[in-house]
Amino acid sequence: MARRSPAPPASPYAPLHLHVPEPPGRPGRETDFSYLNLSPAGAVRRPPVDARPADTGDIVESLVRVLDDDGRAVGPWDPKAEPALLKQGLVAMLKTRLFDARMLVAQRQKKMSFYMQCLGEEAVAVGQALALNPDDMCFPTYRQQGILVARGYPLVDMMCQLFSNERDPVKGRQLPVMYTSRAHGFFSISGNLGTQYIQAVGWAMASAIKGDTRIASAWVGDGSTAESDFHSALTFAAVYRAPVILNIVNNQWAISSFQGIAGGEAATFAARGVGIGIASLRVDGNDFLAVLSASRWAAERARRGLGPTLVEWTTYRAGAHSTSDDPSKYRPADDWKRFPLGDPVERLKKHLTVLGEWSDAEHERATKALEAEIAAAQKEAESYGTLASGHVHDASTMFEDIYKEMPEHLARQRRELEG
Amino acid sequence: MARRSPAPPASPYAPLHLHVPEPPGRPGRETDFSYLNLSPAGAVRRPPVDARPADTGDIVESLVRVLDDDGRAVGPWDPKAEPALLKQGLVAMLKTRLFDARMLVAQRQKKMSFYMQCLGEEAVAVGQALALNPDDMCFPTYRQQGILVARGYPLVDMMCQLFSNERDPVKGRQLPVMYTSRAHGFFSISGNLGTQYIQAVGWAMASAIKGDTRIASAWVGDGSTAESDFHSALTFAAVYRAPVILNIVNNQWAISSFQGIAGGEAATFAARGVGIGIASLRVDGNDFLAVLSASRWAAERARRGLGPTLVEWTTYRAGAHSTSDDPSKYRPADDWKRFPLGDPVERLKKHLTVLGEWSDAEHERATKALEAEIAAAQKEAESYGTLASGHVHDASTMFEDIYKEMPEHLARQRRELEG
Amino acid sequence: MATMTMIQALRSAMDVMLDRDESVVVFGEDVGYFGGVFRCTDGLQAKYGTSRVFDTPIAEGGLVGVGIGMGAYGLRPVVEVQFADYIYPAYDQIVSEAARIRYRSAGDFTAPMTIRMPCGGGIYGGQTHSQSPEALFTHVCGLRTVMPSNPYDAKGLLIASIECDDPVIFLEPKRLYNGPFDGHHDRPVVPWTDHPLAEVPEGHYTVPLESAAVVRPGGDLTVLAYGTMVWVSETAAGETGIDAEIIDLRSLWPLDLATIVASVEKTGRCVIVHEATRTSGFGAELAALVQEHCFYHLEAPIARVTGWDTPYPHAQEWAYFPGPARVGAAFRRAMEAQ
Amino acid sequence: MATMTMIQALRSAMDVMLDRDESVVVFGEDVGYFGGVFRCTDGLQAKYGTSRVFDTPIAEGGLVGVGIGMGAYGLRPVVEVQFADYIYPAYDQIVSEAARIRYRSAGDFTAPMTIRMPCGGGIYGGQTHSQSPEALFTHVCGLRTVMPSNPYDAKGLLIASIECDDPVIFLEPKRLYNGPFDGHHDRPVVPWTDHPLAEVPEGHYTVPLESAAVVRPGGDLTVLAYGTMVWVSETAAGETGIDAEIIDLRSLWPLDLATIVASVEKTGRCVIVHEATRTSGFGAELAALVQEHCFYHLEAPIARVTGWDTPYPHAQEWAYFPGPARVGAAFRRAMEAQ
Ligand SMILES: Cc1ncc(C[n+]2csc(CCOP(=O)(O)OP(=O)(O)O)c2C)c(N)n1
Ligand SMILES: Cc1ncc(C[n+]2csc(CCOP(=O)(O)OP(=O)(O)O)c2C)c(N)n1
Ligand SMILES: [Mg+2]
Ligand SMILES: [Mg+2]
Repeated sequence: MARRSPAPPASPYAPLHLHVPEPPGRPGRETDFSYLNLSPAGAVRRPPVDARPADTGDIVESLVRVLDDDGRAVGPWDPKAEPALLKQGLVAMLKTRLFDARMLVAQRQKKMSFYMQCLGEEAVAVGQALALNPDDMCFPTYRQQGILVARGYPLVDMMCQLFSNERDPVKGRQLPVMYTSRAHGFFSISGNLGTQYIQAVGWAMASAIKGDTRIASAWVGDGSTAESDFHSALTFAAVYRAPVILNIVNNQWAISSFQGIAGGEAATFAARGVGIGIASLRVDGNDFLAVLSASRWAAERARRGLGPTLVEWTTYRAGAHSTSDDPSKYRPADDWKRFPLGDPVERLKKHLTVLGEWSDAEHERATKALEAEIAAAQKEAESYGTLASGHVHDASTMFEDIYKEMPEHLARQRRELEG
Repeated sequence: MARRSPAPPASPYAPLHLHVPEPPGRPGRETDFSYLNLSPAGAVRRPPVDARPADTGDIVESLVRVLDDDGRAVGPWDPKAEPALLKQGLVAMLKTRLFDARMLVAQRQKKMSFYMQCLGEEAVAVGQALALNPDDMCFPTYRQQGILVARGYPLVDMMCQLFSNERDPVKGRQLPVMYTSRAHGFFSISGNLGTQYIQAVGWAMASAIKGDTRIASAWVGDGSTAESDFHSALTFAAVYRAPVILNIVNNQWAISSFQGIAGGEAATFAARGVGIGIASLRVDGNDFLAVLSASRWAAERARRGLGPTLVEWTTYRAGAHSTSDDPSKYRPADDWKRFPLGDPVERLKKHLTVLGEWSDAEHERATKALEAEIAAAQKEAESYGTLASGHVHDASTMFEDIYKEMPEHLARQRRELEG
Repeated sequence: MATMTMIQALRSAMDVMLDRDESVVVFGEDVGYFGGVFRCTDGLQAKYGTSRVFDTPIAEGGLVGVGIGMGAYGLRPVVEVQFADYIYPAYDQIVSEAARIRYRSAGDFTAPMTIRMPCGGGIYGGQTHSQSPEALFTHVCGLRTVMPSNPYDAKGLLIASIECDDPVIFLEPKRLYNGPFDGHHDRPVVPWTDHPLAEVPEGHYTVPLESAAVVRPGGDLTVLAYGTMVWVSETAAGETGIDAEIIDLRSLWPLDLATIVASVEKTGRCVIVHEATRTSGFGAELAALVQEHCFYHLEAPIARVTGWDTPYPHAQEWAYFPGPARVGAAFRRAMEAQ
Repeated sequence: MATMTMIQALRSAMDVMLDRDESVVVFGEDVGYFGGVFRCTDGLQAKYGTSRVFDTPIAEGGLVGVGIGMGAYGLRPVVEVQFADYIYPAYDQIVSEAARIRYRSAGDFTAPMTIRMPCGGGIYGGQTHSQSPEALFTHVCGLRTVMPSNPYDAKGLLIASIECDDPVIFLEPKRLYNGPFDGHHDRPVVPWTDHPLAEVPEGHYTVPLESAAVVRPGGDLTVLAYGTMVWVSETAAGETGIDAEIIDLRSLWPLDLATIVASVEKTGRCVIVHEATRTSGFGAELAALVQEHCFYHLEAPIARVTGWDTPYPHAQEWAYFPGPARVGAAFRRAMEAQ
């Protein structure tokens, strides 16, 4: 009894069909990574910081890279950073990774309800944090915990948020990983994708309105660029030349959907910026030196009143989307190992080793020390409770912070709850 | 008692400031139209219809034009159209203009509550209509009445909508100019800006899903490109290679705000398309031949399964935004006279005259005939009533068409109204 | 003191606040150079410069979104949405963000923003220039929703809203912009001139949020109304001769429930009047609250007189609008019930 | 007949309709290859191909917008929004477009689309994975809002929705996806297996829209509930021993008012239960309607047991959730009042 539609009218043209992008790899079928369209390290020019947006049109089609396969820094984007800064970056990346690993275990032990790691993407958040001033404001997604780590936000506070315990800075109101810290220039993470992108532009506009010198750093994932706030953000940033860095973390995946579904097949995400009059770069996000260097270029533009910069960071989501996800259902299991841009921690480690500033032994020592620090923090945090243990903020706190002052109807409802 | 904020912290950088785009002309100060960045007629190359989106990157920075100052068709975009078709276009444009003029008067006579003309922009709607098949679906804004006129929708029906009278096809529910006609491939106009753009993409996707050969034509103004549906439309069109023409009518103004406020200062609107992987053109919208030719190029791409095309039409809103607007408050009074791309009707008339296919006398005759036709239509339409005369659809019809079948609560409310 | 229309009163509120508080900024579509399609911001850009008063792209989600970011920075944005009917593209930023930022960050960040928008019908605006979406905001915890009915309240409530640290949805009944409106569309238009409620101080003052006004004391029944419907209810009271106690809610949510309860306990009858569509309109909440708090005092069912559950039509506008005849009939039915 | 979870029942409804009607298409974020984060569309792409079942960009406004355009073409799109909490970016397309296209074009164009979304809490989802936004849709004329509470209804209502020519908001209480839930979160999870309401025909059938179900007849008081709260209300009835007549509304709007009125006229008492925040929630409309239609039969104030007027918290989830204790207490208060 199927209803069949009538045949289309005769036409000299063949019937149309719907194109649905497919990833270049699926479980059981190895990914062909040639779509990434890589440039050799050092090959891409570095425009002057006062370049016109249209003059970055070639860069969005290539890939800014500094570290070559031998771990050497090459080309015009070499940030010529002090080894001390690079070591700081390496340690922050390592710390982020070890923290993630430990929290994943804690989640499996049901000490928290949920977790999201940033495995494989540590360089973008940490590298940019080290290129910014501490009072610049970041508007992150759930995958930039590296910013907090790099800026020295206490691990215990992070964990208290994760455990939703009595010292959770957001009082058990948000899912784990939804951090906030105004003091560390880290805007409250939203569960709704993309919303913070336009807010970052607003913060940057406010800074310009007030004649401040602070700038904003906005973050979004490849998948979330399809949301409408992405477009608002680019439009407002371009129109008012807002002092903001518009970061797109292209980790190739949005839960189960490949970046082609977000519109990465026909143009790079960086090209979106040029199309709306924003200077834009496409950068190897697993190359700490490239991240530092491109972030500095963008920050310098913003601070000199030259307007926004959009940066697409090419990286790879090495782990599951979240603890609720199972990526083996939709992509090859060994994808990350085959990802041509490798592991950001290993690459920076190699570079520092080549420079003679680091060694396996040093790495081992640092790892041990960080693990101990994290374990100690966890011990302390757990002493304030976990979701499982039920030591959480009192239920009555639920009625606070809805308004600045509690209106009568909420006071009444609180009494009703207390009963 | 003003609260002053503390001085920003010391910084090696100068204080930031907010850039707010200003139009290059204001009442009392002549517009400098050099910002339009015109190309000479015939100067811009015509890529093959299967060009890759990125290969149109140069065209969005120039301006496709066919008619030169002497009224001759030159260069690769010359559509080589039959004179009969051009005359059809000229008459449709003229008819649209005369219709607008007469309806403006009727509005001043309070026969309708509101009116919007398309003076100066007639070529884009009429030219595209003549490049499409009659069963292709248009998703217009309130300024594409030219499509209805070109497709032969009865003037009386248009007027009945305008007069909100007893034969108003939308039963008095919508403001004047909010036409609809599925039979003429003209989607119901929305009062909400931009919403139809993504719907057009959906219609085109449906056509592809069904293996049809019909395509969609989407319309939006320069100002409305800032709305989020514009971004959704470009994203979905690019991802699924939808058979759709994405038209942007850049008439330089959005009520009182100049196209720079919509983001036209740092990049052309056509560039948005290239940034997201859509083949894009920037075209003289007052050059009927260019409109016809570019529309055909875009339609051919769509019909051959090559995906969407975005076209920015450069034109000028010669009249007030609507009958509620007074443009002398925000732009020079003689702006249109000085607009370098002139008047589309005059330009096509000149071309046909140069070809020996038209003359002033012919023009005079056509004008008279059209005026008589419009007057007759108005007489008939007024015989069915006007808003002022109170001959409108019965109030009880208000409860119909909310749902396919009227639910109980609406039947109850209708009884309540009827008392 | 000066005589002001509602438009002038709103402009004066913004003027006062721009002058007093450097953190106040005003923006929206056409609000800068042109001064707004209803002229509410006329002259403010010339006075305070383009950094404090400016035009925005046509992107309601965008302008609310930047307002939230500015609030996080420490500014107090006052944004105009050209018509309430165009607020929906901003709905996500309002509901998911502005209303929740204080809560989800436990006070670390806030969004002290005022979102102004003309609402309501009566100007032949059709379905996209006539809506009253207040119920879509009163359901959202963390928001304040306010609607003035006269110039004095408009200025005082707008200043209170701008000074408030919570996000405020500020609805302006456009049919009242230039004069009170008794609900009889066929009678000559009356300007605000000489109306006592158009006597407005030039300087700073506030009308407190969460406070309703008893605009007509009476003993027969209680009328809950706001915006244009306050005037229509007064007309209906006059025309029916029923001694209605009319309460202008002014702040829809959070609400001055005490004033309502005291009145209904006195009169035992309650009629709710609003212009928005009925189902799940704010009148539903008012009816639920009144019967919860005054059940044993009620002598008649609480009645709602509202717009029909249809889009606001264009040609049939006055059949949709709950005018004095329908309101008066509801008064009479409420009095007859026992 | 087969035993199905709610997920399987929903999938079966889409399967049946994809098979019967070539104009049905299914899409949304992660619904294609992967089969949806809750697996509701698992296997459908493999069976019907990428032109009929596909992944979309993360753009809720976009996917509803293309759905409207497809509807105008003549398709019947069934779209999934990953969580009801993420519907707001699509709110403009739903309210200004889907709900009004038939009206504003006088039937020339329609939007026969079904928008599915998981709603409600109880899975520690926090403030952005727990919301119940039904009242934001019941206020919008032109929409139908539906919420099933068991696998049988889920399939029958979803088929009815897909076949319906009006746009339907189809809310799926995610806490019921894998089993009925008595409201006691500390007790072992119960699967749908062996539950009579999990007996679902494999083929085509419908549960009519606008029809409520009396899921527990009783004489003491009337309970109006939907979704998860139907189960919680049954628990409360059992635990209090009060002979409640529990009505599962199923179709929230348009509503089966007759069934409600008949019950309240019989019992004289009414308790309304929903998970959404209270103020301007759908319970307000129900309370307003019941007192309008049954005023003279009411022996006690109509009570509302709802989520508090706060965002859905994460750690304090069960203090927010209106569980059997709170519902039972409301039953008792309603019985005590006189
Ligand atoms: C508005 C909204 N829609 C959908 C979701 C559900 N969701 C959470 S994360 C995610 C994928 C995001 O992908 P991407 O932006 O690439 O970021 P990534 O996870 O890769 O870092 C989705 C669809 C959401 N949180 N908010
Ligand atoms: C969502 C929405 N926001 C605002 C408006 C009010 N408005 C109507 S037309 C208009 C200007 C549109 O300018 P543009 O897109 O350039 O089209 P044009 O009028 O120039 O043809 C505005 C702001 C609206 N109708 N809808
Ligand atoms: Mg991603
Ligand atoms: Mg325009």
